[in-house]
Order: sequence, then structure tokens, then C-alpha cells
Amino acid sequence: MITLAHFIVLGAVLFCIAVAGVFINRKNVIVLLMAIELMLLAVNINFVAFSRFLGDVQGQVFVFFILTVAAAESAIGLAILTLLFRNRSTINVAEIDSMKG
Amino acid sequence: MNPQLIQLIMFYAFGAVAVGAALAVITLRNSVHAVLSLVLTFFSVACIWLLAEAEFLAIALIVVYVGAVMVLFLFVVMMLDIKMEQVREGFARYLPVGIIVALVMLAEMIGMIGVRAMGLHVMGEDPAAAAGLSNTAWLGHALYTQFLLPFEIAAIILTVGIVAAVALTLRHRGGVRHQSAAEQVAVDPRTRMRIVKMASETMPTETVPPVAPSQETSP
Amino acid sequence: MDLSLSVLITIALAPLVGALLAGLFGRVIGRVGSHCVTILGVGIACALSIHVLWQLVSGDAKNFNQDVYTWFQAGNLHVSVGFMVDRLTAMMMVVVTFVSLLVHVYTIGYMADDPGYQRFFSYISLFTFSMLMLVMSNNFMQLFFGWEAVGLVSYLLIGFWYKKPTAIYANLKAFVVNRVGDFGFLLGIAAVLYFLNTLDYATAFDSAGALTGRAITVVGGHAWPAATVIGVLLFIGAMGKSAQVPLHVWLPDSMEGPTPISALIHAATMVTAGIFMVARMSPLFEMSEGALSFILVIGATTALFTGLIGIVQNDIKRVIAYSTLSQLGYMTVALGVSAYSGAVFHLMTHAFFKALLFLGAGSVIIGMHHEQDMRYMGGLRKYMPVTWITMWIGSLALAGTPFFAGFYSKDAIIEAVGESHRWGAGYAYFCVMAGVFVTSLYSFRLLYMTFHGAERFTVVGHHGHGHAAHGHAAVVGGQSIHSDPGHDAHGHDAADEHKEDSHHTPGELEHAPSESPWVVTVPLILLAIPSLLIGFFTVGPMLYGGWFGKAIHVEEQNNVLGELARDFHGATAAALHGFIQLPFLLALAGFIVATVIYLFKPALADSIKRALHPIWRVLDKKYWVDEVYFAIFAKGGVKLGRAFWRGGDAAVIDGVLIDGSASLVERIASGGRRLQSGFLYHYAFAMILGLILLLGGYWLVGQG
Amino acid sequence: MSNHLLSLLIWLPILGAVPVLLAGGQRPNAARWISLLVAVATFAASLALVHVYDPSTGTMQVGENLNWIASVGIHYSLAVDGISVALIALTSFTTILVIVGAWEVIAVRTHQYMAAMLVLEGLMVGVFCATDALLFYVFFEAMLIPMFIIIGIWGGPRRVYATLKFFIYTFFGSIFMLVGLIYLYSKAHTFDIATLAHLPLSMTEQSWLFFAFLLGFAIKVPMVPVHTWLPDAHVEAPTGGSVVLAAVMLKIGGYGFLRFSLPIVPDASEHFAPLVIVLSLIAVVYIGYVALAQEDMKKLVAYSSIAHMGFVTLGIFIAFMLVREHNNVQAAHLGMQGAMIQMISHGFISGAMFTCIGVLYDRMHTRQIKDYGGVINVMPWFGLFYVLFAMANSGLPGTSGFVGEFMVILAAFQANPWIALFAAFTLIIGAAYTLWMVKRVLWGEVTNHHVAEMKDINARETFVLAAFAAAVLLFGIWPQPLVHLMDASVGQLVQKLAYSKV
Repeated sequence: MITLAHFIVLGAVLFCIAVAGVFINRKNVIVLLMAIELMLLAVNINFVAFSRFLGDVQGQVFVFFILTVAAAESAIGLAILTLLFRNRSTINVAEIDSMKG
Repeated sequence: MNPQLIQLIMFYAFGAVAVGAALAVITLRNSVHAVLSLVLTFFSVACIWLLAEAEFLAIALIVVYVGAVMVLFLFVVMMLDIKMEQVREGFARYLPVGIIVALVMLAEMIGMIGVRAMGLHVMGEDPAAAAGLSNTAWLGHALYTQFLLPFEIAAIILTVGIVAAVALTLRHRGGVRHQSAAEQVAVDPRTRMRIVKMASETMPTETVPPVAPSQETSP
Repeated sequence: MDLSLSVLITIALAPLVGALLAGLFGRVIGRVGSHCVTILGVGIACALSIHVLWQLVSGDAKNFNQDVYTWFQAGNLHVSVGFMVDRLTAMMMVVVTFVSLLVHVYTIGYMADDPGYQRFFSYISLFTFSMLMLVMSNNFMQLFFGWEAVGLVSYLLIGFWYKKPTAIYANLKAFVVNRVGDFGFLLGIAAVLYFLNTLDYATAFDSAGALTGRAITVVGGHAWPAATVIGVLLFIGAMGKSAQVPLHVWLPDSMEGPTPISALIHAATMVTAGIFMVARMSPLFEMSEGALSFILVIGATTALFTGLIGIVQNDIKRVIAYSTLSQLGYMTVALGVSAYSGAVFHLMTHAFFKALLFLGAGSVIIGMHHEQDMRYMGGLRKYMPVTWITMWIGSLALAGTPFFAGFYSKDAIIEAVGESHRWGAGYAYFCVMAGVFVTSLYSFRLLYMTFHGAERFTVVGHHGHGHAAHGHAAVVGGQSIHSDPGHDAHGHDAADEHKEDSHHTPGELEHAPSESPWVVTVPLILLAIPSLLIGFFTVGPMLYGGWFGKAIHVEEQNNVLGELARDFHGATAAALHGFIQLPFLLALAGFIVATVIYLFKPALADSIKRALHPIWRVLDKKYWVDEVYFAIFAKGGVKLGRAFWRGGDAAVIDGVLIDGSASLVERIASGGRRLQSGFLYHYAFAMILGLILLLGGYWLVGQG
Repeated sequence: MSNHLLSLLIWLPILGAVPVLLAGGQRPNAARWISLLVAVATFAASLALVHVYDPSTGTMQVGENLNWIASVGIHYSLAVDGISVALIALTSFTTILVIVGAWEVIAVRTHQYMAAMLVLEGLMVGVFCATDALLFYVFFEAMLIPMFIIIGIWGGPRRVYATLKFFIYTFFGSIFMLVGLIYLYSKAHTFDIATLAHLPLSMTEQSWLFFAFLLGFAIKVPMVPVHTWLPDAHVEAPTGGSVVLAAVMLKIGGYGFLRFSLPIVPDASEHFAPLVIVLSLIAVVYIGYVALAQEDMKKLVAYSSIAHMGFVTLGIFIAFMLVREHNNVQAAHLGMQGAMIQMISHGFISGAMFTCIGVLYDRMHTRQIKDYGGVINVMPWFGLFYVLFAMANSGLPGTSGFVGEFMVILAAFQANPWIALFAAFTLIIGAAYTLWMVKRVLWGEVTNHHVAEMKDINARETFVLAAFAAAVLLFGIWPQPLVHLMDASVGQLVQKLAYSKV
């Protein structure tokens, strides 16, 4: 019998994995982007679960929008990454510090 | 077998795959493998969504993410010549911290959520079915009525995203001849032809500018 | 015919007009023009003052009290400028203008060579105006105006020779010490307004009875009677102006000013303003035994202890200055035993004979070509006979010889103290008695050292050294040259050491001393006459005859002069009786001691000095009062100021609060700047940490 | 005409600055004469104001009222009472002397300097006649700008530090005042000061507002311990800047207390009066000692200004004590009147002192006391004025410096003799620091050849100093006209003190 807790815990676990990913792959922008995707996914799981358990359509509508925005986001993120790599020949985050004051 | 039990088993199975694949995403050395693991994660989660009877979103996830975004990721990863040893540096150093942080957070989240209370919350009847609609129709009704404006805005955001991505990656190479329609349209006659008024020629005077003879004589 | 306001205004303003003309247009009207306008102005004031006094004495006119104009009217408080003239005022006016007139004339001779001639006349006329405003005032505000204005002119005149470092030190000191007194005086005026709700004399005196039973809580629960508070505060003002211990320090230093000023301001008039003020306020002072006892003790201390210093001084003007301090002490004692008339009477006689002494000393100084040290004088009687005789008259009057002016006034004070039963009267009686001996001693010492004995100066046509004279001086003077540490402005005492003070080698004169011109000697003679006679003629009415009328108010139980009046049988009888009284015997003893030591056995002085060296040193150092004040108030004040400035303003407020807060912001900002590393993973880390903390927080709250 | 007299007084100098600026740097003489003309015209207008004003009632008069920002109820409303009239006259009087004083002294950017002075004058007049709190605030803040420019451009070597300190200090204070005003607006929905005066406020509200106003005005006055901007600003400011700063700008702090603290938060003012009184006494005694230690003439006079302004705050707040605790309206009136007289008189005296120092500075280019000595030998006429103003500064009767201090001390004694005692301490310490400076600068032998080469004051400087001297002596010998001008207004203020809002 699947309960709400199952979904939520799964979401939490995925989210924490993503967090750990951000931590341990602090130099690799691609993995960072993927970790962000994972986080969004975790959030989406929660939305879907709540939508289903509360019988409210808004949760799923929201997931829909998140998917949209996340797609746009990763498109732009990757574009920036490409540009960056073209200019500096690296995706090492430690070297991307031109904004440092 | 009890369909609910099957559901549970399926959930655990897909969940385990999703978690395992997610772990692979963050640990694999090879970026291509990591991307593929992410695809697997998405796939498993889509299946879990199917268990929750959110068919439209599950399909959308697979189509949009696996079909589009992840492929984009793959392209990028393959296109870029990434030196893995450089970007992997510090992996071992940060691993313990990462694990601890993740575990602490997980403990906190689960503690906060109150798993026990939620564990009593059993999945009831599908609300879409209760409304006599399919999941897609149910969602569609909401999207095209109540959330029409956000929906349109989402469309605009996507468009902007596309344009931005193109604009960012578009590279003007020097030395390549190409047509510029805008410039052609914006042509101004005055920039094309210049009428120069010159004084009529006079008799050459004796004082010749010093530059002229040297130019003539030096070669 | 009543007194007219226009006459009184003329009296006050005539000297002011003279002062302005001489001061602002001195270069236009020249030297002669300057002294003419100022003498004319003061002359008019003097003549009219005598006229006013005559009108009042003859009974032609009633007392005058009228406002001239409103100074300000704030709410219900009305403060105006006005005149109150009764016999007390009129007498002061005559004394002031008369002495001032003579000093003006005298100055023509004394300042003949000075480049600041016009300026000097302007100042002394301005002083006369200020002093007249002070004595003629009919309210406390105007009194304070005159009070401070005379202080200002005194400041300007002490520093008249502004190039002399000692002079400009002395004038600053005089002004600031006077300000200490004024500080009390102003508070006294405030107290008068508080308790009596008016600043007008007449109203205040009429309602003085209202002070009975009123008190003010000043220090934690201890209530002070209102009258005592008022009395003491007002008297602190008098202590400053009349140079009473412990605010006496400025008067000896004020001798840095030109001698005519010493005569006019620092002997005859300004310094007696305090005495006049207390006499004028007698209705208020009579309300408080405490304040009067305070006055008595202060006066007695001044009378004896400053007189003692006079014995060891060598500067001719300083001896007279200390004598003035001592005599002011006598007057104060008289005030303290409620013998106000006695004080005012002594004020008047003293004004004449002390002005005489100062002008005589000035004459000597002219004769000696601006040498003031008595150790380089001696035997001057042959050279300047008029000065010699008039100085003798003045000194005899000062010493209290019967028939001389000083006798009547001083004797009355001593007897009044003897009669009084006020707290402190016993101490005061001892002080004034001892003071008689001291007075006599220093007076005759001065005469002998100056006019008698061997000449201790040499007349040289050119530059050279007079070793003999120098050595002799050291013996006779009873002291070798001492040097002064710090800024103590001994001035001419140490003339030898201060190059700027002496334009020549001490004891050497370019020309022989000679008698001064007539403009100098005539004032001396004119002052010698009242010094001899005025006491004899006025003692009866002024002292015992209730001449001042209601101007001076004495409570019945305090009326010591009334007691004395019963034993008074005319001036002659009093004088003859005086010959067998203790004061005269003490004065005689002083005379004999002075004669023996300074006339016949000059070497004795030195041996006595050596024998009593510790005492001599205490007196020579003036009880170290100057040194202590300088260390505590002057140096201490500047040090405190510097500490406040560096420590308070610069370090705490600016350093910590102002610049400190600015640099704190800067430091926080630069710390925050370092936080903005620009590294993506730092931000991510911060974000996650924040998330963890947030969740933890919620969790804890949820658990709690 | 007379109903726009106040607008004329404000805008004539501000608009007059335009032709001065247009005259340009190439024609400094034109700029000088135009600005003098404008200043004189303004002074004439202020005399007309004195004439038009009826001192017998003491109410707000000669008013104007226009909508300015209607949506939030801000009005361009002007009116004056006796105190404002006196301060406006002081402002226009001082401006003339400052312009004459700067005649040749300011050689670079003359036209800009003159224009800044004129604008400053207009804004200061605006402060004194605004009856709308926000209009007051606008003038109050705008005033900083020309002064900032004057110190920042024509100032001494450390002018940048000084201007920053001056600006941030005063701005810091006034921000709190603005917050207070906005709070009041949120309660009363108006910025009209007269209406705000009748707004009922709880004690807590009043306390907060009191401190907001206190910060704003105490820095302006300035009171200890927020006074340290003043010495720095003075030392770096050009002579004219110092004169205006000391003569008029400081008064705005005292004026603010009267217009805001006193009527709007009377109960809190009464409650915290002991605090202000203690600060004022610290200003008198502590600052007196600090002044004694100064080696720079301008700093010395700046510190003495702080000490003298201590009498202003003392006089205002002693009135609270007297009315509320002793029920002594008469003495409160005296103290308040004394504070007002002290404001005007200090305007003349400090202006004159700074002008004197400017005269010396123009010749020697140093303000250090030790560089001078024996100046009287070469500059006797200057010496006359210097001694006169020094005496006025130490509160000699017969000069205007005495009148205000006298009144305040008399009033303070009635509240508590100890307050009077500490206040009267100024007699001693004031004389000590002022005359010690006179001694070191003026008296003595000529100390160096620079002093020996100094020339006595010229006709222009004599005019400026003589004008100050005339004012100092006139109000010292006969203060009644000035007292009368303000008396009824002061009486009204004192009446308001008794009115409790809680």
C-alpha cells in the first residue's frame, strides 16, 4: 500500500543526493546542472504526490510549469556553458570568478 | 496478488532504481555515463508517477526531459573536450562533507515531514477518475481555463529560452562572407556615394610639397 | 531743588565722551587735545558731583532714584538702567571723580614720554565712566555692568604696556581672578532675583525682611538661610574686586600697570567697589549673621597676612599694593561687624592717602628714571622734597597717627571690632591689632629705604657698573636677588634678572634724581591736604552722626558704631585719647622698630632675615599662593583641557564613535566583500547551509 | 506685496544667484556687485518684515499658504513670529557682511561662491519661516548643499574630510527627524506644525519622537557629544562659510527645538529636560576646558561656539523644568527669552570672531596661535575690534554676549542653584580661553618678521567689523528692542509648555 510518506521520502532522498552532488562535484558545471535537475525532479515528485493525495489539480499544473521552466533553464544553462567553454576552454567553476569583487 | 502490494513492490523497485541512478549521476567519472544515469533516474521517476496515475506528466517527463533536455546534455558533454581529472579534483576531499550534509538534511526533512503521520495517508481514488475524466483531460481543463495566462507565459518563457540559447551560442566568425538582410534594407544613399567638389586645376607653383618628390624618387 | 536727571547723566557721560574722543580720534586731536578733552570731561563730572553732594548734605535735595531707560522687559521682569543717588553714592562720586581728576593731571607728567599717551587718557576716562555707573546704579544689573566694566578697563590698563610679558600676564590674571569673584556675584544677583523677585535696589531693600525664614536646599538636605546664601555669594564678588584672600593674588601683579593707574584703580576706587557694594547692600547683609561672620573672618585674614608680605617687598609699588590689600581687609572687617559707615569712612580716607602714596611712589619712580626697586634708592629727600614730605603725610595717615585722616577711620574700625560679639570677632580683633604694628613697620621701612639713609645708586653719564652700590643694596634690602620659577610675575622684584624690565643696570642712573614737574607735585599736595584733614572734619557726622541716613541700614542689635558714638566727644578729644590707646602704642612700636632697623642699623635687617629665614621665605613667597594657583588652575586647567580634548573629543567621540563607526562599517563591508568570493560553489554551499539551518530551526520548533 | 514678503525673502536671494552665476568667472566684479545688490535688497526686505510684523501679539503672522504636494497634504506655507523675524534679520544682515568680507578674498570662482552664499541665505530664511514640517525639512536639508559646496571648494587642505564629516553628521541626525515627521504624518495626516502641536500623543510616542528630534537638532546646535563636526568644519571652511555656519546655521538647531520638540512633544521634553540640561552644562564646562587647550584660533572659537550654544539649549529646557516642576512661568519666560537673545547675540559675536580670524588668516595664512604675537603693534585698529569681540565672547556686560547668558543664569538659579553654578562657570572659563588667546595673539612684542609685515585692516574689513561691533554694542547696551520683538512670541511658547498632551 503506497502512502504519501513513500513519495515524500523518495523525494527527500533524491533531493539530498542532489545536494551531495553539488557538494562533491563542486568544480564540474555539468554535474552541477544535473544535480539541479535532480532537485527539481525531487520537488516534482512531491507535487505530484500531494496533487494525487489531496485530489487537487494545481499540484500537477505546477509540475507542468516547472518542467517548462526547467527545460528553458537547462537550455540557457548549457548555452552559457558552451560559450564559457569556448572562451576559457574549461568548465571548472573555480576558474569562473570574474564576478569576484 | 493484491494489486496494492504489486503497486508497493513496483514503487520500491522503481524507487531503488531512481535512487541508485541518482547516486550514479553524482559519482560517475564519465560525464556521458552520468547523463545516461540521469536519464535512468528520470525514467524511473516517470514510472513512479504512473503509479500515482499522473500519466500526462510522466509522459511529458520522458518526452521533454529524456527526449530533449538530456539529449541536449549529451550533445554538450560530447561536444566539449572536458578534462575530467581537473574537474574531478577535490572529489574525495568533499565526499565526507557531502555525505554528512546530505544525511543531516535527510534526517531533518524526514523528521520534519512526520513520516508516521503521513504513513497513515493511504492513496485514495484517482481524482481525475472521480471527476469522470482522464488525467490528461483533467489537467487540460485546469490549464486552459484557470491557468491560461500562466500557460501562455510559460510558452513565452520557452520561446525566450530558445532565442537566448541561440543568441548565446551564435558565433560570428571573422572572414566568412554572408549576407546581411538588415543592412541591405537600411541602406542610405548618402553612405554609398560621395560627391566631392574639387577646385579647378591651376598652374603648378614652384614650391612643390616636400613629400611628393621623395615618394617619386625613393622606389 | 531736587536732583535733576540730566545733571546725573552728564556726570556719567562726560568722562565717556572724553574717553571716546581721546580714544577714537586721539591722532586727530593730538596729545594736548586728548588730555584736554578727558580732563574737561572728568572735571565737569567732578564739579557736578561736588554740587550734587552739596545739595544732598545741605538738605536742598532729596535722595534720587529714577530709571533712565528700559534695558529689557521680559515678561514681567523689568530691568532698566537708572540712577540712585543718596549721600553714600554722592560721597563715592566725589571721591571717584576727585581722585580721577588729580590722576588725569598727574598723568600729563607721568606719561609725558609714552607713545600711548592718548590711549591712556582714553582708558582712565573710560574707567571713570564705568566706576560712576557702578556707584550710581539703582539696580543689580547695572551694578554688574559697572562691576565688569571697571574690570575691563583694569585689564586694559594693567596691560597698558602690552609689550611687557609680565604686564600682559598680570592683566590676564587680574581679569580671570576677578571673573571668579564675578561668578559668585552673578549667582548672588540670581539669588536676589529668586528670593526677592526684583533687581531693583529700592524694591529689594524694602522687601529684604521677606528673606527671614526662607531657605534654600543646596547640598543634600541641608537648608541654608536665604540671606546667608545671598550675602556670601554677593561677597564673593566683593572678594574678587576688593582683592580679599583668597582672591587677592591679582592686585600685587596689577602693579605692572602705570603708576597713576595703581593710584586710581588699584588703591582709591575700583578695589573699593566691593566695600561700597556691601555697604550699599547693607539691608540684605544685615539679614544674615552667617554671611557677616564670613566677611569678618575673610577681612581679618586679609588685613593681617597680606600686610606681613608687605614687610619683605622691595618694589616700592608692591609694598604699597600689599598695604592696600591690608587696608581693604580693614574695611572688610568693618563691614563684617556691621560698621558699614566705618568701612565707607575708611574707604574715603584711604582713597586720599593711598592715592597720595601711590602718586608719591610714581613721583619717586619718575625721579629715579623708572627704577622701582627700593634697594637702589635711599637719601632721596634732598632731591625731591615735596614728594618726601607728602609721602610722610600719607604714611603717617596710613599708620594711624592721631589727627591724621587714617587715625579716625582705622581706630573706629578697631574699636568697632572690639565691641562686636559676632562669631569671629575675637580673631578679627587680634588680626587688626597686629595689623597696626605691621602697617607701621612697612610704612616707615618704605620711607627710610626710599628717602633716608645712604644713596644706593650712582649717577653715571655712561654705561658702567656700580659695584659698591650693588653690594650695599644686598645688605640693606635684606635679601639677595632671587629668581622666580614659572610665570610668577614678580616683575620688578627681580628686575635684575628680567632684561626686558630694566633698560639699564640697576642702581645706575643717567642723571641725578630730581623733583617731578608741577603737574605731578600739585596733585600730591592736593591729596596731602585731605589725607591730613578730612578725618578730623568728617569723623563726627559720617561715623557717628548717622550722616548716611537710610542709605546704610544697621539692625539695632548689630549697631556697634552706635555703642561707640556714646563715648565720642569730638574729633580732638578722640585724637588726644588715641595717644594712650593700644593701637597707637603698637604703631609707635612699629615705627621704632623700623627706625632702628632701616635708619640706624641697616646691617641688622640682614641678620634678622637670616635668623628668621623660614618665616622670611614664607612671606617672600607670599605663602606660595601664586604658585599653587598657577599649578592647579592655570597649568592644571590647560592640562585638563588638553586631556578632555585629546581623550574626550579626539579619542572617544571622534575616534571611537564617529570614525570608529565609519571604520566599523568599512570593516564589516570588507568582511562581507570577502564573503562574496565569486565562486559558484561557495554560494551553493551557503545556500545549502542556510537550508539546513532553516530546516533544523523548524524541526526544533516543531519538536518543542 | 506684504502678503508675499516671506516668499520674496526666500526667493529673491535664490533667484538672485542666477544672474550672479551668469556673470561668470570672467567678470568677478559684476558677480560681486550683483550679489551685494541682492543681499542688500534682501536685507531691506527683512527690515520691511520687521516693520510689518506686529510684536504685540506674538502670533504667527505675514503668512502664505499654497498647496504643494496635494496628494500627501504638503503645503508651501510660511509665517513668522518674533523669533523668526529676528533670526531672518540676522541672516540677511550676516549675508551682506559675508559678501563684503569675501570681496577680494575669494579670488577663484568668485561668482560661484557668491551664488552659493545667496542660495544659502534664501534656504536659511526658508527654514525660519516654514510652518509646514516637510517644507521645513526640505529647507533644512537643502541648506546643507551650498554649505557643502562652500567648504568643499574654497576650504582648507583637509576640506574633504571636513565636508564629509559635516554632511554625514548632520544628515544622520536629520534622517531620524524625517522618520519622526513621517510617523506624525501617519497619525495626523498633515504636516502642518500648528496642527501637529495639538495632536494627542502617548508618552511612549512622545519619547521616541523627542529623541528623533533631539538627534536632528542636537547635531545642528551642536550639543555634546555630537559636536565634533563643528571644529573640523570651521577649521576647513573659508571665512565666510565659518561666519554663516556659526552665525546662522547653528541657530537652526535651537530654532528647531522651539518649533518641534517644544510644542509637539512637550511631555517628553519635560521628562528628558534634565538630560538636555546636563548635556548643556557639559557643553559649558567641558567644552570650555577643551577650548582652553586649543592651538588653532578657529578651533578655539568653534569650541567656544559650542559652549555658548549650550546656553541656548539650557535656556529652552530649563523653561520646561521651571514651568512643570516649579510652576514658575515668569522664570521660564526669562530663560527662554535669554536663549533667544543668546542665539541672536552669538550670531553677531561668533560671526565677528571668525571674521577677525579671517582677517589675520588673509595676511599670514596660518591660524596657529603660536605663529602670532604682538599683532597689536602693527594692527592697532584691528586690535580694538579683536579685544571688543573677545570681551563680548567672554560675556562682558555692555556687549550683547552678556544679555542672554545673564537671563539664562538668572532663570537657571530659580530651577536649581547648581545648574546656575555650572552655567556661570562660563564667566571664568570663557574669559580664560578667550583672553588667553588675545594675550598670545595680540599682546607682547612682535614675535616674527611675518607679523611685522602685516598691514592694518583696510576700509572694507573695517566696515564689516564695525557693522558687527555696532550690533554687538547696540544689543548689549540696549537689548530692549530685540527683547520686545520676541517677547510676546516667547510668552506664547511658554504658555504652550504648560499644556500637557498625555
